[in-house]
Amino acid sequence: MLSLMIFIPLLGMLVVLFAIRREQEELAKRVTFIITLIPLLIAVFLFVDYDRSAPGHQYEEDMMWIEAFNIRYHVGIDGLSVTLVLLTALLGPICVLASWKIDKGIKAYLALFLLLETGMIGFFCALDMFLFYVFFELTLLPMYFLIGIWGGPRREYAAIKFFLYTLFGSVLMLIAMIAVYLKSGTDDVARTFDIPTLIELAKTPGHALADPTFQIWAFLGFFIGFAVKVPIFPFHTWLPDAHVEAPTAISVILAGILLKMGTYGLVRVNFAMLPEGMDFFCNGEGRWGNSLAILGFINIVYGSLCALAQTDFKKLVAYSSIGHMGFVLIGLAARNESGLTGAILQMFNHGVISAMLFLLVGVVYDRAHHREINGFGGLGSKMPIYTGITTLAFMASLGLPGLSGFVGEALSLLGAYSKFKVLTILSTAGIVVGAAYFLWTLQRVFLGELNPKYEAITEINGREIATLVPLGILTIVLGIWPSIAIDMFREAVSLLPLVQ
Amino acid sequence: MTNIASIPYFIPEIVLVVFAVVIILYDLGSKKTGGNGAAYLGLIGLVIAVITALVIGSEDRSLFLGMVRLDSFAMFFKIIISVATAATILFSVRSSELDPETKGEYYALLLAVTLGMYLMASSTHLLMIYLSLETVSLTSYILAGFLTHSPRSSEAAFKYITFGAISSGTMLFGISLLFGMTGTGDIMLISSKLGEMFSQGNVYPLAVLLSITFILAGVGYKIASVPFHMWSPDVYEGAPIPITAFLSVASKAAGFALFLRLFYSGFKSADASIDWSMMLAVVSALTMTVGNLAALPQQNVKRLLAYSSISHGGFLLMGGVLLTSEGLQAILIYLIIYLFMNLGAFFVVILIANEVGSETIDGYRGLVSRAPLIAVSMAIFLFSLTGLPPLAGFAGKWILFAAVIKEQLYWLAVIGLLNSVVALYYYVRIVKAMFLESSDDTESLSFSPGSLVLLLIFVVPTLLLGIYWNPLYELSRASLGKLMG
Amino acid sequence: MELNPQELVFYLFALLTIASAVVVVTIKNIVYAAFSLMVTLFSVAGLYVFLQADFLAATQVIVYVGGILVLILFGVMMTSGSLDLKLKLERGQLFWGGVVSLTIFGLLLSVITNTPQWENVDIGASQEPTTRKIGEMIMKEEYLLPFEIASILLLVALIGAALISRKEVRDE
Amino acid sequence: MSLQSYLVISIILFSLGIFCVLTRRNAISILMGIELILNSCNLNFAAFSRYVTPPDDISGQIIALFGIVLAAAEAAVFLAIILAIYREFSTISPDETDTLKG
Amino acid sequence: MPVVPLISIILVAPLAAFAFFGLLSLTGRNYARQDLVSTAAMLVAFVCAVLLFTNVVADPDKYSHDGAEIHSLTWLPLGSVNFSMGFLFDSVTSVMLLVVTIVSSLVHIFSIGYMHGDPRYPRFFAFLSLFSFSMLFLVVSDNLLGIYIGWELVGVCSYLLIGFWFEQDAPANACKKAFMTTRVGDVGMFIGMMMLFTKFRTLSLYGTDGIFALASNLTTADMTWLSIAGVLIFCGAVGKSAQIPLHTWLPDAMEGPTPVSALIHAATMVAAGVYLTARMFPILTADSSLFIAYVGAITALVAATIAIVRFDIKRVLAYSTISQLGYMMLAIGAGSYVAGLFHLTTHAFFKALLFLGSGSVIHAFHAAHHAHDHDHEHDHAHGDDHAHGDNHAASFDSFGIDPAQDMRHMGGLRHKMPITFVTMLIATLSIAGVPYIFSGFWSKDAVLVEVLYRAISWNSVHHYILFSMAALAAVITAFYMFRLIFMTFTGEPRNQEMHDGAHESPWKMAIPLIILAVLSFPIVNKWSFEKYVKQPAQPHVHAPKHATYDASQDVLHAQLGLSDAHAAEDAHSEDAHHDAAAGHHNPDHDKAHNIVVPLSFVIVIVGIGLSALFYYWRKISADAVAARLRPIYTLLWNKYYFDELYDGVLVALTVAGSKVLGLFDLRFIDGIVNGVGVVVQAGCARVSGWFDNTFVDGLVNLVARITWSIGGRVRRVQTGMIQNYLLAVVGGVVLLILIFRALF
Repeated sequence: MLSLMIFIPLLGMLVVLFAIRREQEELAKRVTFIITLIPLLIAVFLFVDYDRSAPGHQYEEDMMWIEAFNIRYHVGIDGLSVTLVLLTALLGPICVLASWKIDKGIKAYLALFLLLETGMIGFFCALDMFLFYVFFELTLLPMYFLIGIWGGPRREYAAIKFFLYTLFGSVLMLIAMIAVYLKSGTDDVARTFDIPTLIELAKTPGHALADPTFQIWAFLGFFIGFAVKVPIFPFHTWLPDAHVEAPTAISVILAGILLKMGTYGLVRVNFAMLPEGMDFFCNGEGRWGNSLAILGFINIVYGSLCALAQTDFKKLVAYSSIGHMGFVLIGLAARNESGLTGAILQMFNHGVISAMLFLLVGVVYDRAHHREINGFGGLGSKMPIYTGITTLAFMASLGLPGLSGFVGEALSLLGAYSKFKVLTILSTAGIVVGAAYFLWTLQRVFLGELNPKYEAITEINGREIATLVPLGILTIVLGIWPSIAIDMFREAVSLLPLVQ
Repeated sequence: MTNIASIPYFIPEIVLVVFAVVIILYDLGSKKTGGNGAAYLGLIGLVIAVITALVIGSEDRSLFLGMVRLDSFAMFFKIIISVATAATILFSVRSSELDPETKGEYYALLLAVTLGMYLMASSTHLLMIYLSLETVSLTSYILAGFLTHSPRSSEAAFKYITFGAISSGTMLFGISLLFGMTGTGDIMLISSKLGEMFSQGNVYPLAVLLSITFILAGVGYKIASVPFHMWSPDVYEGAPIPITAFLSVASKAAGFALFLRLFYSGFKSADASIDWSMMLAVVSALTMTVGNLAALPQQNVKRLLAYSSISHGGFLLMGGVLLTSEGLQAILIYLIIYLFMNLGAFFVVILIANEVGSETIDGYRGLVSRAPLIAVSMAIFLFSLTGLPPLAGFAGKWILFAAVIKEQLYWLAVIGLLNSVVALYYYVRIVKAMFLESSDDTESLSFSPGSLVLLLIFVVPTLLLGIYWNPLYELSRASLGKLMG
Repeated sequence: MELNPQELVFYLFALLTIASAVVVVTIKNIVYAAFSLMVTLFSVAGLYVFLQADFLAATQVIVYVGGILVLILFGVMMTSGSLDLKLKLERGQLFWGGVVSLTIFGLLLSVITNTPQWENVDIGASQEPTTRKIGEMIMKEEYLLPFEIASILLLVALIGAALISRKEVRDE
Repeated sequence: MSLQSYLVISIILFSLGIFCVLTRRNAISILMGIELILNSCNLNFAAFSRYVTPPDDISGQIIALFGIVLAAAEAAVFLAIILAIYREFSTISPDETDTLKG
Repeated sequence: MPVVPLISIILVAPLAAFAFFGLLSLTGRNYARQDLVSTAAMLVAFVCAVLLFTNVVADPDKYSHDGAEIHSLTWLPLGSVNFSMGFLFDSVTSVMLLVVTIVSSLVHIFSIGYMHGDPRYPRFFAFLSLFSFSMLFLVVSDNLLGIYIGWELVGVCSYLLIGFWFEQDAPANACKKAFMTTRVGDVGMFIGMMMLFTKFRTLSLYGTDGIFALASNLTTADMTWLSIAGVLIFCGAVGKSAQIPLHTWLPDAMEGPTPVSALIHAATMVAAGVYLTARMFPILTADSSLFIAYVGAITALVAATIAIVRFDIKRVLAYSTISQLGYMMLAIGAGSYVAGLFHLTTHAFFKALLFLGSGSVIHAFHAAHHAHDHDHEHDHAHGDDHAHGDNHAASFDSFGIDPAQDMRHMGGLRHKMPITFVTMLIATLSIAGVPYIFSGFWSKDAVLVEVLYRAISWNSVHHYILFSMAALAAVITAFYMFRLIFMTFTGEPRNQEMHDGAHESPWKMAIPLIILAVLSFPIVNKWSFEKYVKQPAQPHVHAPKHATYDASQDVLHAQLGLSDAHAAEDAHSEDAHHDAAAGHHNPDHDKAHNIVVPLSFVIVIVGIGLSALFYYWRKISADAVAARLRPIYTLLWNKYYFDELYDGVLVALTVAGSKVLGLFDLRFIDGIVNGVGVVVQAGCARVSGWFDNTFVDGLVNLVARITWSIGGRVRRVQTGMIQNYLLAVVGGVVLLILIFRALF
């Protein structure tokens, strides 16, 4: 089941590449759309069928891959991954729809997109560390090309920057990963990459993996790898560039999924597997005890302030992502139920909301061919539906209760407050600033007198609405009844080494 | 084993010599007709040599009264070298650089250099080592300067030979000192003598250090490690592209074979007083860093790949640092993978040089629209060279780093991996030119089906070995044989 | 200090070797350098005689003086067309070259004086002329393979040198 | 006439050879430097053969013999290449054959 | 009557009305009669609210205690910690439901007339519905999280409705300012919630493991903590109820349509802050109570003084609202929950009436305006008078005020608009506190009595001061409210053109006025209110004379106090606030009452008399007094420079920051004028944006550049000259040897 979901896009890539002629652009788009629906169906099925009360992984598939290093093809999902898989699968068809207007080399675009989807779904399903890393890296290549070929004017710079940053992070992660592998056994006792096994070993007193010093270093290695992806200050500067230059659908994927890969990794590896390392950086004591929370705080405030300074619509949204990922971090740092639940929920919700935001930016960019916030004005009267949806998305993003963004943020902060009082209070500044930049943007773009240049601007069309509505519904539904999501991963959270 | 008894086990080498001579004779006879007969003869010779080698097997034997050794380690390298030579022959056939009139000698020389490399992989006597090294070197000088009417080629040959002569002279001096201390040229005996000397304290460590470092100069220049690397960018740039490919792969592989044999079975016993590991680690770190940094600003793709191959030499050396079987295995595996990806990249360079007539990055602009298959293949090779999963380069990198980290050389691993980030940057410059930029010239390029098939021969392993590389591991373990004692 | 004639001759050769080598390295005129090299090579051959390596000495004279030196002189002549034979010396390179060479010399001196294997070695008994023995070792014993390989090497060098020189012929 | 006296000559030759190779601005002089180096090596082998190895073991001498042969081969190729250089660049100064760099 | 279904209907009805609109909009169409949908929904809600009220009437004993009936279910089950959501039903809720549904229904009806012809007519009603839903949700929530959710939702609705006419800059600015300012307060509230949650592991208020029960067990050691938490929660109320210093948004919010001002910015949303403070009553400590009381009193006085000099009819009312909200806060801070809520209720009706009345006037004037072919939209595009920062007399002219709202254009309207005049007069009499006949008297009297009673019984200087401020504010209130009436309805028309065009509003607008006028009489009277609403215990407030804190008594109190307020009263009969709820048999209380009632007469007479002297009989020239008292007048005119203070600090900061950065930009100054708060953040943000680009990115780029330049250097080593290479080789060998010789 999982393998099917992972590799169908890959198969689809081959179909698109080899079975469709270059001229048949419409066909290619339709085929891709249908292909991306399959993982979505599977993901929905998994979401429904997943046994919420059982802890641990389900739908596992496990077989030997590379015997020499005891590398296995081991996939499985728990509640945490299933939500993210669902998000990925959902954004798949939406992004294909959002890419409908691309006119240059659509076949290659779609093929790369499908490859990307395989990487992302695979990453969330992988239970073997090696496999995990392979999928992690697998997303790099298509992303590079997707930004680099189909991006904006500074696409080359943005693409290589993204690539270099991520690779930088992942090589450190590679070292940590190898070290963990080597420590997991000896020449006599088989070593392993199996994540569940490693988690158990790391808890076993006296085992080499449980050594705090080792865990701290390993933690750092993994952390930097994921931090670049999240991105955590000061590794974040690739993000505004990449987001701004990427085509709309790719920004959606970047913000919606790729950033989550970082935080997912933090939960899966740093949190679950390296509790001692985590403890060192999050226990609130000693020189390093506040590190993670401080980073979260910086992300929140710094990202928000930067967002406020932007005049490029897309860049603003990009920086807002940095801010919002800060809530995830600070929630993780809290290491308690509400913090962690909040963090995970925020991951999912931010995926949905930021996807909406980027889609919305794309809509207006398609019409006005620029994104300068000050260059609009008064669009509210010409594009009421668009304005309405944007307002919804903005409100969700600035954490309006009743919409999904709030629950994650609030839980993260509630959880964090019990550990890091001052930092959490300072972080709430992000809530105010968040409101400030969104409202200011709303004002500059939609309110006020209509900019005469846009007298003839057209309202959002059906296809675009179709990409936004599912996300909007999710935003509202999860805002009202977040338990739908929380039920999924409550057991998964309870298995993590929580500290009350 | 006596001389006469050894001959049956020496058939592959003899085959090479015979075919070299046959090619020259054939060439004399068919001077006017041109064609690629000589090339195919060379290929046949190689195939026969490999087949006979496989038939003979790799049971551990010392041949010619201890001059050379037939073991699985040598066998491994012989096959690698043969594949590289075969590829070079095929490349040469498709290269428009070479003068068809002198192709006969060219292929004969290629077989001769292959013979030299075979011997490098199997020599166990200092004299044989020097001889085989010189055979390879002299032939390489000639091959590098093979192009008529090309100042670059002549300059390359000149620099190569000057550099090579000094290095091998230094090496010979080192050999003489070692001979003077131990009274023998057999590296096994040297090993035991050195061990004896060190254990008795009857030794002047500087003398050992100095002589081995001098010998390292000869080996280091073959594998282009810092500070013996400086010839390689110039020579790679000036030499005909097939030869560049050949030098970057086969010559390097042979150099590593020699290096490993010397250090693993010869000098290891001198380990007691001198931290070879540290020395090699420093050299390795320097090599990859220098190679990568210098590659950054290059515009000429050949030169860029030259620097990249220097840095890959550094990577490989990292495995040699450890003096453990994991490290050795990693080198062997990396070599196989490197063989495919690097040769593949050079083949693309040849094709582009033929069709576009340019060796600079600018010549690759917009390649994806002109020749998508070539561009995609090149991207695969380059990303594999960077070491990105799921390409073969990653598997190689992975095994190497696993070995390094196992020995707790974290600093080396960090340097190595940071280097791979730097490497990404310059590889991506080519990718960028191919995919992200557009050229004024948009007509699509056509390539012969043969070229494309040949390209696939390199692409497929680069992809497959990234996904499943267990067999490589098994093969490398088998190839280590008794080398580690 | 009493010197026996044998030693006197030895030191004469030694001095000659070194002095002529110094000339090779320093003299500006390349033709003089070539001739000075000839003296060095002869003296080294003389030293071989003192080491009771008669065959080696003969080979040295024949191959070096008869072959290599002639080649070098040919080279000098053939490349003298536009080249001023005066050698240029560049200061930085000269300085660093000197430093490096001296350092190497120092290191090597330290090595030869300190290596225990080379201290107070007895000089072996006078040997038979070595020619026969060398022949046997090369043709029958362990040096057969190197001999064969060397012959291939020479062949390759021959072909190669011809090939590269032949370019010139085709040029015209 | 101890072993050391031969070795001293040898290392002086070697150092001079290195110096020659590094400093002379003429390809042929470089070749001469290389010959000095090779001679020093051969002298070493011959000396060790006489002093260190057993009297009936003359392998040192044989190695020196091979050294001479190889030197000859190398010199031949070297000179051929020098001629080629001269043809292309009209000079044999190593300083001026520097089109490949960077 | 079943509580849960009825509350559900109350919530669902307006929400459905909004959802109907929202879903339909996606197709690009609107239902033209959204007004009927929304109004019907509101009437349904009203009916349900009335039905629910019968429960209270039927069983006052049960429902008069706060948190009487709770129906909650788990909303966020996290495992060991759970967040629940639920309905709370008690007399306070019931009263609030009634108030909200009544006012909302009437505003809906009024809007049918008032908003007629607006291009976004359906949208207006949809937003009203959404607001009503949010407000009702806030009121019925049984836990802090739910209150917070409703809290923010009403904020958003307020944002949407203030900015309803977003094409003009003033509403666009005002809505943002409103949202931002209240959000600052909300963050405080959220921090307070975090504190409570961390301590008690729950956000539920009632029940044995609710916050109140757990908080009552706290000891003296925790009092500071609890005070801080209380003040932080109160911060939310400061923002929402426009208390000083976060009051500046409310006058600006008058840029919204007048019905919105009536509903949101007079009757309901701004009162939510009072409601919240009242709900949190049991955890207020002596310190936090005093803080609240002072904030309330200062707000009441300051806002009243500002109102004196306004000419914009809606702004006068806005400041009046702020002032009255201050009264409510004062009451709660002074320990009288009942008085606060009572004033809330009465105020909701008469202030809604005032706004609707003013809306009626504005409507009339707009109509007139249109008749004279003026484009009002253009004229009041710069309604935000503070933004210009002019404080000299010349600019006191009509500059910046919508002529249709400028009282100086009005006068003599009583004949033209009799219904409006009469109903507004009633409301004014009520707010001025004309004794006995009007509800406003009763509630204001209650507040004053309670404050004075605390002062007397605790002999507290603080409360004497608070009382004086409140009394003074009452005088001023009477003064400026009658100023409004006199300037608008009496005398001669000052702008004949507009006057001629004005006419009485249609019945759709008149009926709500009349109904509200009726409600401004003491229909809601003190005795009935006190019968149904009982004050909860405040375990941590003690009269100052109990200097030594008796912990054991406190525990007892806590155990009894929450289960049975009466028992608590017995246990602490000295605790004055219980007496207020129980009756008037306390001598101190009677004393206070005896002082306040006569005082009220004085207040009303002085206030109205002065006003009449100035504006009716015109015995004193207001301009002359203004000229005499120029500094004070200027101060008041500029609203104590609050906006300028905020802006000025920001300007200074921004300019300094910009200079440091060398990024000084004229647009900053323009930007600063655009709005409070946003600009300084923009300044900081630009700094950090710059920092991001220059420093963080720069650092990385620097690394890249260094790498690159090393690459270049390494490359330059490759000179192309072979002897350099040779030197490197030989030198390298030597170096290697030397290094390793040295090291090993």
